[in-house]
Amino acid sequence: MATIAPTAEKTVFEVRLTNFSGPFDLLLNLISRRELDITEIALAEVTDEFIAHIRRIQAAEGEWKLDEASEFLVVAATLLDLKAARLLPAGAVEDEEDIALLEARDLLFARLLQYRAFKEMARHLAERFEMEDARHPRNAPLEPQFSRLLPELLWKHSPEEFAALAAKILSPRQEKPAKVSIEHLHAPPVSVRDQAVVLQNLLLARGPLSFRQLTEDADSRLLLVVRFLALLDLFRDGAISFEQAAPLSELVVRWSAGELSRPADRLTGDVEGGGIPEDGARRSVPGRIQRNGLEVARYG
Amino acid sequence: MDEAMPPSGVERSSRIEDLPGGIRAAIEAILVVADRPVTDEQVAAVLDRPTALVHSVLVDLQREYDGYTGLGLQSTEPPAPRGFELRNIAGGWRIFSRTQFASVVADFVLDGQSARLSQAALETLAVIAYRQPVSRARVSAIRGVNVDSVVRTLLQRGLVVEMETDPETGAVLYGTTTLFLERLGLGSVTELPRIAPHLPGLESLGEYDETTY
Amino acid sequence: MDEAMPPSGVERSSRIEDLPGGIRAAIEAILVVADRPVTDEQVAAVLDRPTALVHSVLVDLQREYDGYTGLGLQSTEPPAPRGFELRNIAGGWRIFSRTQFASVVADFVLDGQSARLSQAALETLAVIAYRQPVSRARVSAIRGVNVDSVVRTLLQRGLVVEMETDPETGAVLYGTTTLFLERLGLGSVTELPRIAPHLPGLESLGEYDETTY
Repeated sequence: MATIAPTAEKTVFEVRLTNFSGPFDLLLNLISRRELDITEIALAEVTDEFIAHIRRIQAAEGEWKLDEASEFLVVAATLLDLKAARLLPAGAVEDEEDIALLEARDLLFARLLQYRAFKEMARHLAERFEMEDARHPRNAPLEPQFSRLLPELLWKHSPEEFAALAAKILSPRQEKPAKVSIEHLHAPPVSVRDQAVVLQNLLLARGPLSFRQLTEDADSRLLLVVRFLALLDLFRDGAISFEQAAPLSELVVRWSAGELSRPADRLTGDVEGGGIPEDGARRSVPGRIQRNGLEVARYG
Repeated sequence: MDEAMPPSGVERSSRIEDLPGGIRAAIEAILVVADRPVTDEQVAAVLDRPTALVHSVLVDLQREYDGYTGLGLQSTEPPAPRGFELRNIAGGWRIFSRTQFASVVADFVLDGQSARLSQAALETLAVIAYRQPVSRARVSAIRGVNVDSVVRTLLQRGLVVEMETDPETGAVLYGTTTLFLERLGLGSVTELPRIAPHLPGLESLGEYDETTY
Repeated sequence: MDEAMPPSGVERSSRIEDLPGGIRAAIEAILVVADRPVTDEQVAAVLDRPTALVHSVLVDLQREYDGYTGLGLQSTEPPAPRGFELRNIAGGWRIFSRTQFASVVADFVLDGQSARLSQAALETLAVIAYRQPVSRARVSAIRGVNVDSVVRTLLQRGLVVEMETDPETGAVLYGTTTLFLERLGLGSVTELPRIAPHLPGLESLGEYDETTY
């Protein structure tokens, strides 16, 4: 498994395709087939192959299961992002999007490296299992002369007690909850688009407001940050204007577009709670990566 | 045994003798894991060797374990028997502890043995009672521990018995005995209190087991 | 261990060494009836001999079974291993059939235990083994795929178990079982090979997992 032999025939390879246990597995395989160092290569180089392969799996298997497909697509989208970045003129770097791309790449590298480590351990476990399966412990029944020496068995369980014991052992470790909570998987999503609508309504209803007033009901740091992002987006789209009487004085936000214009509808991309770093440092946000990726994927 | 031998047999034939220890060690490997007496014919069939050859190796091993080195008078060392012996009982061979050490072995066997079943034995018995006929592998899977030695204890106690062999996997399937029912004061297994109502979805779990094993 | 020794002990002491085969054979007699690994201390207690002496005899037996005759250069015969070996797993000794004869022995012990795990199952098992206690969501994040059905297979095989519930998220956390260790021939999880060398500077990646999924 460590070195993947070059495949002689296409048909053989296509059969093996269906056996990849996930997008990282496929990606690792592509990288090792091209004899590229995982830490040095530009992942963009294997993007086309990756896309081609998932197309072929799709063709071979007919239909994808949705969750399976999305896992491959997330990786494909990130790869396409990276490739798109390489195609741009070299001068066009250093804006926010490029930094997000670099961070996406680093994250992909890191997760790929981690996956590779566990894959290595899995190979090791397989070897141990095989080695141990080849040996069998001596397991002979007790010789009759000794079993006669065993003390008479004391038995004090009623059928009901015995049944209770059986029920305990045969039942799953825990009561399955009646309702599966998924709140632990994602912090409640706070959408830039929704918050833009909230801001729009506030500004239309109450007139010019300060940033402090616009965020006084924000009960989490996440909501605060998303309101701020929404303001930036609204400003970019010319829907609002800022007024500041003097340096460091309070910022007043005024709705400047028409009432019927709903610029908020043009905004996309949800920001999920876990994505905002606690320290507030500027880092890529999963929602962001995904949005870029999906857009690129649509054109690719 | 001659020209008519199938190719696969030939292949295997050449292999055993090339392994360190050869056919002698191969037979020892079988004897040491066998959980019941094995006959000359069984061993011969597994190794694909003539019964006469297998028999002579077995007799030779028996003598070696008893302390005959085969060096005859040249040997200056006194014959040192091993702590185990190979006995041929009713046509089947089995390794036993040597009789002279019976008192030592008895101390070891009875050490920690109590008149009560251990918790592990009880739990294993419960799984077998409610899932019979069931293989050791499946009981292991349910309990998350190897149950080989516990099942043997239950066999010795006469609480479970080998009922049949799974036609597909060849695994031995265990069930409970009349003695078990007597201890619980029941007339038959069907009188065991039902536990299914407390176990939602367990019936479908059974199917999983079959398919993944 | 001296003047205070009870009479029965003294009596026994003088006997074992006088028996043919001596303490060496006495230890073999115990090993051959043992149905689980036995420790130096257990054997020493049963024989009423010092643990160090018992340990050295056991190591000597292990070498002898592996084909070292102890005769050194004088011996003209090539070392011939026996068909069984003595292994020391997690401090306990137990007799096993020798690996080379696996194909021969397998015919006698088919119990459905050797069903192969899929690549996906192995990788999932590796993540759980090294990150336990760990939630399915986190294993999914590391492998990049949904692992629900694979985890169910591992649960059915008895290789992993639900250990606890994350107090914060309510997610079920999984860990490996004793059966897992036994199948690997390990005494404890700490005996697993270190993964750190394969994970250059990525120990902190755990934080990423949570945020990216």
